Amino acid sequence: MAGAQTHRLDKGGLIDRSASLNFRFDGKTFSGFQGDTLASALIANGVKLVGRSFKYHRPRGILTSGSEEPNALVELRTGARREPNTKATTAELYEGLEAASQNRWPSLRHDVMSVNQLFAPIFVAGFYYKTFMWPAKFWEAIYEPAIRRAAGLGRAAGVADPDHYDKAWAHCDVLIAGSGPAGLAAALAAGRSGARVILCEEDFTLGGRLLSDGGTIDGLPVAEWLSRTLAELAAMPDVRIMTRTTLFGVYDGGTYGAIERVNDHLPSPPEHQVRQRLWRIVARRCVVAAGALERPIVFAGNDTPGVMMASAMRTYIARYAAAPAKRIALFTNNEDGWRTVEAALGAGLQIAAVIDARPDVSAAYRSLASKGGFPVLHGSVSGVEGGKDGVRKIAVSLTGGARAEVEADGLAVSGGWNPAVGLTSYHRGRPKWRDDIAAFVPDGAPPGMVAAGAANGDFGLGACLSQGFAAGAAAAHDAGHNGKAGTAPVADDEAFSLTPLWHVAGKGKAFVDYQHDVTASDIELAQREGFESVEHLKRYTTLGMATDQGKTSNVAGLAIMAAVSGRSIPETGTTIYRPPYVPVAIGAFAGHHRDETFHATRLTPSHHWAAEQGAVFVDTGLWKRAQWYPRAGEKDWLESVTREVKAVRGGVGFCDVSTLGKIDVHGRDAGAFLDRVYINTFSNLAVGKARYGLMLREDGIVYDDGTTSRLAEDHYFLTTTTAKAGLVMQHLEFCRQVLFPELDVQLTSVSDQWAQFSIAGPKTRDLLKEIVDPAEDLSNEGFPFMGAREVALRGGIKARLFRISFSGEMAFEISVPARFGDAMARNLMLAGAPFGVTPYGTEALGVMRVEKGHVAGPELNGTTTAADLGLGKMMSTKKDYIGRVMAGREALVAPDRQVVVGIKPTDKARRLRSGAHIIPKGQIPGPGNDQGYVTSVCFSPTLDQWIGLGLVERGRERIGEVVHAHDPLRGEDYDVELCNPVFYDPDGGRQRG
Amino acid sequence: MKYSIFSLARAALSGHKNWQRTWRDATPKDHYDVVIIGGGGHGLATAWFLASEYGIKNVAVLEKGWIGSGNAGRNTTIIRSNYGLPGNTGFYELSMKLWERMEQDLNYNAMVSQRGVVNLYHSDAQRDAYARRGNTMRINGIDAELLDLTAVKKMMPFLNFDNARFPVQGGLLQRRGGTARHDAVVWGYAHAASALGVDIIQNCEVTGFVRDANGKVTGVETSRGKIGAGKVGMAVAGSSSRVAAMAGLRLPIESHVLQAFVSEAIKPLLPNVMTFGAGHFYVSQSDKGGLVFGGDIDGYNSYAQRGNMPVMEDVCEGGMALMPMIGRVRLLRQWGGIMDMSMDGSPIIDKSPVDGLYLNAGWCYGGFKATPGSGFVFAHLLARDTPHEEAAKFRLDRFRRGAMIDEKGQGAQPNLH
Amino acid sequence: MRIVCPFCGERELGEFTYLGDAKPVRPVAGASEDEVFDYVYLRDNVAGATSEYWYHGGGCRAWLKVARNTLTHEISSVEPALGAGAARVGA
Amino acid sequence: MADFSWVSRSPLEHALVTGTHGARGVEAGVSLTEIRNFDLIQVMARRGQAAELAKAAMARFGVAAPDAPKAVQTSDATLIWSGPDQFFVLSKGSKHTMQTLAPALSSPASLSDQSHARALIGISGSKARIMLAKLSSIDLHPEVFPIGSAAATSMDHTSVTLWRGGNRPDGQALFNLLVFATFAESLWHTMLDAAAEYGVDISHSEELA
Repeated sequence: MAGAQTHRLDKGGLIDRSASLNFRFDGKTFSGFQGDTLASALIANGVKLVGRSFKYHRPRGILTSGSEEPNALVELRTGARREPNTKATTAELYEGLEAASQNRWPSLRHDVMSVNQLFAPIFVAGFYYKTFMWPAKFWEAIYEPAIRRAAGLGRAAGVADPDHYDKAWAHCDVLIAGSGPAGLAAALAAGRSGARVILCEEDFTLGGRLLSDGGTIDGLPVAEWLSRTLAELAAMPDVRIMTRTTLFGVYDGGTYGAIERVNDHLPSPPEHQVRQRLWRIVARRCVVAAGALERPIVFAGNDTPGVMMASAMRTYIARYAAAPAKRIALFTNNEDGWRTVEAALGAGLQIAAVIDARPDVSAAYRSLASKGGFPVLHGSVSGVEGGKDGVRKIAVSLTGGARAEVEADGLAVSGGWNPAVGLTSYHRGRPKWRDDIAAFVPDGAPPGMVAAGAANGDFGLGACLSQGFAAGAAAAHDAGHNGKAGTAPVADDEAFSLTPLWHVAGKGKAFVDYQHDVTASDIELAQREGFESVEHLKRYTTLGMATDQGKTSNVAGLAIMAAVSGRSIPETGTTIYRPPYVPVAIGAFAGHHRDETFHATRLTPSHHWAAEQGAVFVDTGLWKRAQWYPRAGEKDWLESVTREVKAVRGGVGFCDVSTLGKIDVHGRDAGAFLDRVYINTFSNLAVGKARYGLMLREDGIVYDDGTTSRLAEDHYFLTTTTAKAGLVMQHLEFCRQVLFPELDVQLTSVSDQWAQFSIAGPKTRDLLKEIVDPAEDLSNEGFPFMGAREVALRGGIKARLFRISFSGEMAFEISVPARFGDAMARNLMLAGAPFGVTPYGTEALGVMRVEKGHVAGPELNGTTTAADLGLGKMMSTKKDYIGRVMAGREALVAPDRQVVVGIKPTDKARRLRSGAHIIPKGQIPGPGNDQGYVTSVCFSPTLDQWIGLGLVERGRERIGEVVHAHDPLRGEDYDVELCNPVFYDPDGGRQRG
Repeated sequence: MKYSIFSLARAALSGHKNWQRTWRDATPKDHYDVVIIGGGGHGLATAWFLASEYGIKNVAVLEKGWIGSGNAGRNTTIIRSNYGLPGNTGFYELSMKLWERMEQDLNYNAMVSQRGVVNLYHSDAQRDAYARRGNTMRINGIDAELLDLTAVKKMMPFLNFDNARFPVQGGLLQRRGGTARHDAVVWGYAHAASALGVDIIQNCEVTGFVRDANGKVTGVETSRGKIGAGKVGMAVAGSSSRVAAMAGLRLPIESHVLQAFVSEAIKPLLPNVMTFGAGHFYVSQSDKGGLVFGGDIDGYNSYAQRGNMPVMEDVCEGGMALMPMIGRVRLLRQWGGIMDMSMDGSPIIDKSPVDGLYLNAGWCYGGFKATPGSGFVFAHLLARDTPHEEAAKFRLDRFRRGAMIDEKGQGAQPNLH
Repeated sequence: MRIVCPFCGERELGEFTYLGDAKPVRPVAGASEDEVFDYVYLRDNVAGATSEYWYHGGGCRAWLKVARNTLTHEISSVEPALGAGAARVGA
Repeated sequence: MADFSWVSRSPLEHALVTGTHGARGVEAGVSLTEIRNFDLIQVMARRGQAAELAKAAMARFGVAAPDAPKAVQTSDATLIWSGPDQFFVLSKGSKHTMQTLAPALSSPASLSDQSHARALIGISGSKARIMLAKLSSIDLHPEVFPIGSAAATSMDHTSVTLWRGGNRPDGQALFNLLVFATFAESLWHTMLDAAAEYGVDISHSEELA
């Protein structure tokens, strides 16, 4: 059974006392209520020690009540859902929640690594740069592993995240960050004006500080005003309120990033639902009403559990009815901190004392003190006595030098407030300093964005409402909406008098960055060593680099740096603010793009037929292509592929080649256009003919190749390689629209319109005769090599037939409209059955192209010229074309270039491997004699040995030379002969036959 | 001040009151033998090698902001020498060898951690390309291993082997690759160079070149006044075009934004550096515990030092595809640097067409790993007026001659390198 | 970044592909190696206002000339390339 | 020698399973209907021929072809803008084919048959817009994307043509999507994933409504 909620207040709070929830922290069971955060529930149970710090493993308690929390980080959930570094202050309580403290061993109370504190005199900022250098090998072996184990915070699950994420877009006129008084007022004004509004609130309840601080708006108690306002907003159809949603970044063109924690408040997401959703919000205007963060004061012992931000303390009391302490002292330098005293007294808690660093305290609070019977001490806290179990005693240096002690079990601290300037500064804006509040405020913002209320440095409730309202109305107006906004909500402004105080000198460690254990003396040391720039300071000490992104530490840190370096705070400046505003799960940025849905999948028209045949598929770009079709009894891929090759060479086979890019080139100037993009000429291609074409990039290097046919006077059908299909389309559109706009050319991708099959082998014509209308003449005369025309098929559909060959066999490629692709495969099987037709995959295709010496991807590698590929003769000298001039540069026409050549091991039993390098025979391999490499290999069933292509220095002059294939990666060295790359039917008789 | 465990212990006893500045805060003199523009890793390393290897100590490094404020301070800290083309291979290995002795050279712990770099492959074609590259490395005396699937599984059992869109088939491993603490590299060179007499001058922006009647550069105009120089070297990657324009030069370079990311610190999860071969993602884990990762450049010219969401998403998609265990790890910080993207993806270290002005530019996104090597060969060029043999192919005129060093084969399209 | 395609309206960055500076003009046929080299390789690489080619490949496939500031990413104007929408020019 | 049967197979034939998908016990928030039998011809004006094409199209269809991102309903076809100087003619199968359109349009325009290059999906339901917001970056608010709006855009990095047809009889908006055939199955699965939480009603129809 759960322990009693010893620190739960009897009444009040926005918790649902009828919904009790059990949870576990470090294995111990507690109970809380619906509406609690893990932090508030721990507080209600009297838990003070919740974590250990990064470097010194110091015991730490809860410091804040929001996403700026540096200390109270836990591993939330267990198993595959374990989430390290989760802020207890924002984690919503649910039934069965499990959390564990982190960065401690064996337990939170007894952490062995806390011995680090003993070495604290050595472990100062930057100490590791000065040591661990000897002996050099010890770094990876000894020092670094030890440092790595000690560092880090929580443990990641280490197994795949079982939850789903998605991403979505939203659009609005006015985007509002924050649902405090300024945000709600902005939403009211913008919504009433007729604008489309999205309001994002990171909390699960709307209201911001209104939920904790109370007050009166429009003469109504805050709670009542809040419910009326929310009802009014809910009634506006174009106002969308998103809770549990943090606006974390602003990108160009009014695009904002937000993270919605859709189901983090449940043990796991319901079926079909995501854990979190990433929003890309497009907004014409944005009102940042993200409020301000109360800042600590740096003093010795300020990290003792029980020391808490004053505003957080009253949040726990007022909103969660949980008492962080029963006898509370307040250390403040401003008027606002006193509100915690009011809240505590109102909840029946004891005030031990108020330590106020200001010379004066207002009369109202002075009388509150006398009524409450607690002293007001003018001075500063100089030390804290206590430990794991919290604060016991507080040492005070009184103004004038005397000392005092205060007994208390909790210390509320208020050093003033820092506007949340993150969002407004993410476009590398630097905020400006305002002396009256001793804080940085936004100085400009990304286009379309404005800060209002506390986020703009105006902390009073009245100011927040009026500023927020005005900002919302103006934003709506700018977005073109001029409906009646009505009047702004009205409230009084509280007094805010502050005397800046950053650091109280004293004995003992005084923390600036709690999580990273950066102390005031670390900052002094950094200054001494020349790391005076705030960026150097950050990097040298790690100040502000913890999971709270410096929200509680940065300003104090640079104020201390300013003091020790004799500069003003604005002169010292801030570091660059970087998104995201709160840490965001990597899974959310990925959305559904993981596992098999990482990228889209393209399927060929005959895919499901091939799958029925048991094809093995290979990923080629986004495509799944049939790689080979294994048959029962075949022992490996090589056996299957060899069978397929033999079947083609000896009979007939077919292969789906629909993945080739296909482009319709129309227009009066289509031929002239192609002449400019190909190195060879197409304007003189006869209708009904196909031609192989090669295109270069403008730098003279080969870009792509393919066969292009002329189907009509003003219509060419261009094919590209599978890999370059989209890029060639883009390139051709560039040529058409930018380079040669004077030409009449229209381009359309028809890649998906046509299912295209290569049918190859000596019995191709026999097969085709079965399937093509008998009226079509397929004879060598009626349909010669490189012919291309439309034909009718039996059964009444039309196809395009191209007499082209990649395999070197008598071959055709046939195209049918894609929805007939599946039927085509089945019909080819049917028609070819008498001839032993064999479907073949990309491997067999590859084998035959290597046998035939055709270049492909490994040779078209972005560094080869047409001449390197043996295609230099195709380069027309009679016309201008893309890449012509640059192709003539001296190094691209040098005689010692690596060019395509055939390669075969002298030992026929030897396997050749791609990536082996070519070294002259008898030489020791070295950079000076590395003459090229093997680009493509295959086992050639035709030659009964491994063969390949390579790029070899002066290769074509060296046909017949025996060289060395050097493959140290695989421990192989063997002799190979450089040979004609066309291993098979070099005269081309078979494809023309 | 010599750093050692003893000096640290002594300092601890005195409350660390006796530490001196890591580098002297110099005020500019009227004239230096060599002025280096750019107080990043490359500029400072150049200065140190000029002083330590070439005996040229009357050197100033001018930095417009704080040292290391450019790409030296915003990168993903990876070091490796796994390049495949002549020109790059030897140079990056020279650099790797200098990394291996850096800390002893500089008396500064830059946390050079040789914990291995694995480039994963997902197709036969990619394997073949890595085989080619790995063999080039071996031929050049560089360590390289081709891992099969079993070896990858053993080394990185947490990758997605079960239901990946593009299953991992293996990888190319360079065990000597790894990471280094980027800021410490800058501070280490500053520390050591300053000790040899080099003036490191921060908050000193170069606003123009001083030229004599023949057009020779004889100094620089700066925000802290005119500074004379025997030679001026620029090492301002990201801003090379801007600085070169002051001398009337146009370069084969575009400036692009590259984003990088770090997660919250977590206990050790990733043993080595790895790159995904089927998407844009590479990652390592810092000693502090954060996953440091990145992907492709945003793809458009930019000096804004910040990027946009599509690339951020693309990178995280790659990460999740490769290892879905990082789904619940949170991205903590995102930043962007300006890359000097050259027209072939390889750097330029050469005399410029303007007498007296020397270029060190075009590092694309590979500048960090090159830091010591770049400093070494640039110092050589500045001292001897001839290129170091390992940088002999990084000439500016290689584009005109057609002798590009194009590892990716993308041609004169910088955003594709 | 969002680009207002003159044909489609405002669209998100992911629909577009960047090519580069729109200032260099492809030399006419017969130009020297030096001229073409300049066109292919040398860039002003301006920090500030530039004009660039972008391709709306994820949309209407128009090539666009985008006036953009490389320091701020702000876009001041977008116009179609000469041959995008060429059906409307005089034949 | 048997005549071969040429069974037309939709790119979604394998993936599409009629019935319900995703969340149960709720009224399906998204309805997905594949239309299988249609003709789709891309019409691209030749250089300088925009005015002639407009005239020819008016003569052929009785309405002006769209010259902005719109979809125009004619008595027997939908004309959908697909880019500068071009539009699609979508009709019931065999209604407007290459053969029937060429005489009227091929002088001022080039025609390209895309009937097999796309899958056509109708998307409706009370959650259609919110589901589409997961896939589409464009603003589908009724005032921004009213009936007759069209867009050449991308979903999940895949090029699509999206337009809003007339409302369904129950008053709900209907979005029509043309997706490249080889991407169709992949995008279909993505769409089902996106829609699962709302409950999906899946069907197909041979004929264009």
